[in-house]
Amino acid sequence: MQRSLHIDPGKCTGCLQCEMACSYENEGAFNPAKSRIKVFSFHDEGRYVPYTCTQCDEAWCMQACPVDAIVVNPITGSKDIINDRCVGCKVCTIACPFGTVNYNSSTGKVVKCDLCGGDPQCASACPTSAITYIDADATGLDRMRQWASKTDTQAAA
Amino acid sequence: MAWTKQILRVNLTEGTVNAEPLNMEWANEYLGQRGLATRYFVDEVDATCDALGPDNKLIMATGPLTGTMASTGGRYSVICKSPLTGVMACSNSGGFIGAELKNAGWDMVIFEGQSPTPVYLHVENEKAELIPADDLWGKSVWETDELLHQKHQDPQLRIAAIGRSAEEGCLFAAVVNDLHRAAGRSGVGTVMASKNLKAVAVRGSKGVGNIKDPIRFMRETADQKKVLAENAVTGTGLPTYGTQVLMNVINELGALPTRNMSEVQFEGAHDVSGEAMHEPRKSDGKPNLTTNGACFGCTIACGRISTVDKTHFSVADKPEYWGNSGGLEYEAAWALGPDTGVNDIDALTYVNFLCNEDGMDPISFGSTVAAAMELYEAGDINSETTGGIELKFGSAEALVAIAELTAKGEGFGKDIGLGSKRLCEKYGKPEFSMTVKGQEFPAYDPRGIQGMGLTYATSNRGACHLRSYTVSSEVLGIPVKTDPLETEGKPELVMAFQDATAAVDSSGLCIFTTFAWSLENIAPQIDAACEGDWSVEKCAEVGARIWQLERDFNNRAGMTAADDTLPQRLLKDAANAGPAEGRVCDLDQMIPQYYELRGWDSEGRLTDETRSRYGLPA
Amino acid sequence: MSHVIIGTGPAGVIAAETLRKRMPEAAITLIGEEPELPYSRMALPYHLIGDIQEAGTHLRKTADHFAQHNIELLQQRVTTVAAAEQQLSLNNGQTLSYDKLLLATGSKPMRPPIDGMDLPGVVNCWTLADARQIIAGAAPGDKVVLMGAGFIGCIILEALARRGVDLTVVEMENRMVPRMMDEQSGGLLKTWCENKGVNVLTSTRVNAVSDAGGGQLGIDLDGHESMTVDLLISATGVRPNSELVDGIVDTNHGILVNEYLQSSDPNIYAAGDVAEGKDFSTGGYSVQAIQPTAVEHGYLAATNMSAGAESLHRGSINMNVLDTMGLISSSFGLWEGAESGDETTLGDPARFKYINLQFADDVLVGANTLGITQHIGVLRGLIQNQTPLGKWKAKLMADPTRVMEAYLAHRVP
Amino acid sequence: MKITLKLYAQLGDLLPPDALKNQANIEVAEDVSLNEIIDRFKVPREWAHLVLLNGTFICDTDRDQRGQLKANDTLAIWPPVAGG
Repeated sequence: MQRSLHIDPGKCTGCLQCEMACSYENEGAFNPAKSRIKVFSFHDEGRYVPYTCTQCDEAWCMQACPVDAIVVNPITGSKDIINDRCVGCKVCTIACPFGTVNYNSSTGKVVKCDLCGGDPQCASACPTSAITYIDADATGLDRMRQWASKTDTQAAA
Repeated sequence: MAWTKQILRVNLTEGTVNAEPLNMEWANEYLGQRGLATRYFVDEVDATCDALGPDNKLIMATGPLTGTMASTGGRYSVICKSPLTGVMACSNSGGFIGAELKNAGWDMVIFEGQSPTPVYLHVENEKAELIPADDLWGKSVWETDELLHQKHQDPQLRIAAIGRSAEEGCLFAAVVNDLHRAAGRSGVGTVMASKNLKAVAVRGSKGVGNIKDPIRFMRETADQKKVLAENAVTGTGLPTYGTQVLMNVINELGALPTRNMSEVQFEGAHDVSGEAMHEPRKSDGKPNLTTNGACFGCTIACGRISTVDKTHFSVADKPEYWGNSGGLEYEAAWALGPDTGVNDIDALTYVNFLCNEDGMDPISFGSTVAAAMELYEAGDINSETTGGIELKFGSAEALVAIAELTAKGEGFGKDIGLGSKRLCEKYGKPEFSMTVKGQEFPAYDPRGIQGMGLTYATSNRGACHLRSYTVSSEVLGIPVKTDPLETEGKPELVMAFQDATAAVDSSGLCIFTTFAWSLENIAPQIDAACEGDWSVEKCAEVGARIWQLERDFNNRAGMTAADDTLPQRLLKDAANAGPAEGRVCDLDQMIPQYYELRGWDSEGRLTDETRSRYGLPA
Repeated sequence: MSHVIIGTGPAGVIAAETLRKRMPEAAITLIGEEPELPYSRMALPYHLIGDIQEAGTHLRKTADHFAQHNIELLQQRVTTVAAAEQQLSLNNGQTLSYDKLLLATGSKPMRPPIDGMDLPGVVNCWTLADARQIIAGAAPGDKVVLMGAGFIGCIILEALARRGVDLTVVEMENRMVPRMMDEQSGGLLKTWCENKGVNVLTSTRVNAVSDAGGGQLGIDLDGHESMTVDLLISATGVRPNSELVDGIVDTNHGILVNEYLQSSDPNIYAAGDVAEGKDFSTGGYSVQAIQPTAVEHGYLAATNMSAGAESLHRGSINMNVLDTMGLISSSFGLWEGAESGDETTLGDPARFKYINLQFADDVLVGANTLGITQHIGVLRGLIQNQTPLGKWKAKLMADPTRVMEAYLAHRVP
Repeated sequence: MKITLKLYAQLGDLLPPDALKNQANIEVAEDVSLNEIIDRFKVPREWAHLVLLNGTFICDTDRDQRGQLKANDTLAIWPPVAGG
């Protein structure tokens, strides 16, 4: 059974442990600015929304990549960036309608969530279970993908 | 390690910004944040300087664990000489800017001199510059925050700013960061204003690395987060009810200072309590409390995020206050509520918003209003003095009106901005001022909690609960229950709390962890992160050294044993109800023993032996 | 079924792969005239810089990728298309029959009608072969003129600057990337380049190019002194490669296609730079010549070419992201604005940051950004979803940088 | 006899329905122990952390004692809480 990240904003307190865990795993330092998951704070509403790649099926980023640098991880189903291939053209950053592929100017490559290879550190670090890594069926992933399909350029298939 | 080992020195007079290496010898003796900044401060600043003059400095300092994954590792402190007390000011805040500063590569920023015109400091990693702030002067903290975010086009920019109260000379002005977190006490915002420094805006993307033993650090911090999660207080109580759960506890205990400390229980306590914040209100069926919010890295998340009832008189025609913001924490709720006799939770929430919006310490503000109310009721001031406000105990309207004036430094708000001590002196009733060393009391009556009497009297920054929160032990039973009415053993207890707190305040962690953690839990995290040996014993010794250093500075600033006292009301007038009925605070029974434990002479000065024992500068 | 695809750029390759996925048994032939494996133009600047080898520009990384997918890859030039016979001929004399034909022939550089543009020393920057010529011809210290500060021109600026050439950019319009960025951001880009030592002449025409002897070129400029240079790189735009089907299918700027990416001949489809396809923002038809549109076209054309499937094209959003010597700019949709729509701008020229949003009612329809790299994809998301922003419109009008929050406010339940 | 029972924080839900502002007047036997009241209102013993009889803390070893209560006393109970 493939698993995916499930995010429940109602449980998030905005502590950014997820961002630190992500950046520590992927960048080797506690550095929220380089995290692949971001917590957005809606001050007026008293609401915190963690947000990252939903690993969508027909991934926009993957399709748009001109050098085949984004590939499906056969084990986790995540769409992974192959750093050696990425030339840093940034087309994926404008192609992803969810805004979850970002350019890192210090490396000249793009970065996105790769589920830490199947052990997402953001979920492990979350103190309130706002971020969990669970069976894909239970996550409402279909619902999210359905939503994603609304952004599709095709009206009907 | 864990330190970035770089500090930023900003000379406001010259308009220069320079990097310099951190003094690692001092880091080894004073750890970081409160301790290390104090070491720099006492080295560079004449204790007798004018707090609002160019010779005072203001330091924003992080700890070695700030910006790391250690739970609550998001703290920073603001250190300067206080215009309110004339002694050390060291105010600690959470939010996000501390971690951001660390992420930008800086352990601390030292501001010196005075800028001829308003400026703000913008820091983006190694790039730091002073930028004219003429357009920001006269704006509230919230407006400043918005304008700077727009100007720099960066939603992630973290901002600390002063409000209009500070610009207008309010002596208890705070430095507010991230809209509703504050280095609140002792007028650190007033000092910032005196330097013409409106704000500090920081963006860091360098990351906090340099961990001595990363694998051990990750394991230690994960283990200790588990301790917090499994502890009933830090795992359940604080996230659900916040600090405000204390309102009913302290009231029941007969230690809730009421109506300028003339009473020890408040009949309206429940109406302004943590429990009341959960109750749906009549107008829209929503509770005051929306959710709990965390500071950077905090797995406790005690912060209250609340709204004011849109139909409440204070905001009915002000939709800009209808959204959520940082809501009532216990000390603020007490000062604005029981101490002024106001039991209207929406008025309290609104005034708390104003305190954040314009950078006022709500404890000092509430306490000063309480003193003014007593002056008013005693006939020492009247509605002519107040500009028509009927400043009676219990009047929510008066509280709201006076808050709006004080926030902007207008009318009688100017007098409130003097703080309780100077206000009461001005109107001829110094005995009405509930202060120590010029700083207003927080929310515990030392007649009902004796250890807090010694805490207030000996605090290095004037009356304050956060220098040794013996309430933990005397009321809450953490780590062990002691009798709040007993004075025996309290000097030792106070001293142990003072030292441990100084160490925690120097680490980058939040003191609230100590409801579940002791130095036994904290020292291993510091030790895994920082070069050198950071045993429990060393941490305690560093805490004690910091305390002595602060005291030494205060002595040189002119403070003597005579200042280690409490208002007569607490020493002479017995409590009128509750378990402490008939009791006063028996401070005299505790002070001499405390001095002896500290290694001070009868004048409260460090002996030479003490100074050399801690290796303090001559 | 037999499918033939002409053109080995992203549109052609995606189409071939999509067809294969949908039709495991069909014969699929992919024809390209360049002598190398299908590569990406987007990657050429990085090859010029030296970040990647030629192989790094390849669209697919394994040499036998097409064979593995049973896609026949022919490196030939198609000479004629006989639509009535459903046949085409190759320059080696071979003829091929097709059931469905996809033209993904891309575009080619325009040659401005200026004397001397055929001299040696005048090069385009379009193909891998061009790149090799630039690498060989631009030595450190050489004087080089880049004609045209459009997308292609800008994207190779860094490569040229890093090669240490003495560089002058000549642009006819009043700003850089005039077809992608508005005046303020285009102007900031110019300042940025000038600060990096590049001479930028906007509102300037090249009148003529001449042989100055010694392998050098004389450049006669309008309103500026003439220059003698070692190399002239022409990057004045591209136009669709539609000659092959001129007179066979309807064309305008490019091959006109309907919402199925189908040309006026029902057996002939077109995708990518050569196709004048539906534009999401205007509802009209235009040649976009951008990578994401090529990919969409390729995918949708293949879907419609495969039996039984009909996918309507809602139109592609014109969008671009460009890295000009480290300054990143982007444009989306109707960045020039919608009729009677609102716009909001926030600029910090000192820090080269800029954002402009364009609305129609409370829907985002276009955007320009400068110096922003985080979450810019949501600009596409908001435009494409036609999200009614409600109260968030006012918030964005006040602070357009809060676009991710505006997106999430409507995105997350 | 009647006493006032106050249950705070998460314990508030355990009060009888007529409770107001976290307190209720309840009828108890003259010689009732504190723990008997705690059990009667289904307060888990480990959640009866801070037990104040008329404001004075009663430690858990003294809560089985009888005869501590008199009419009109106030018994207030909290789970583990803190603040500051």
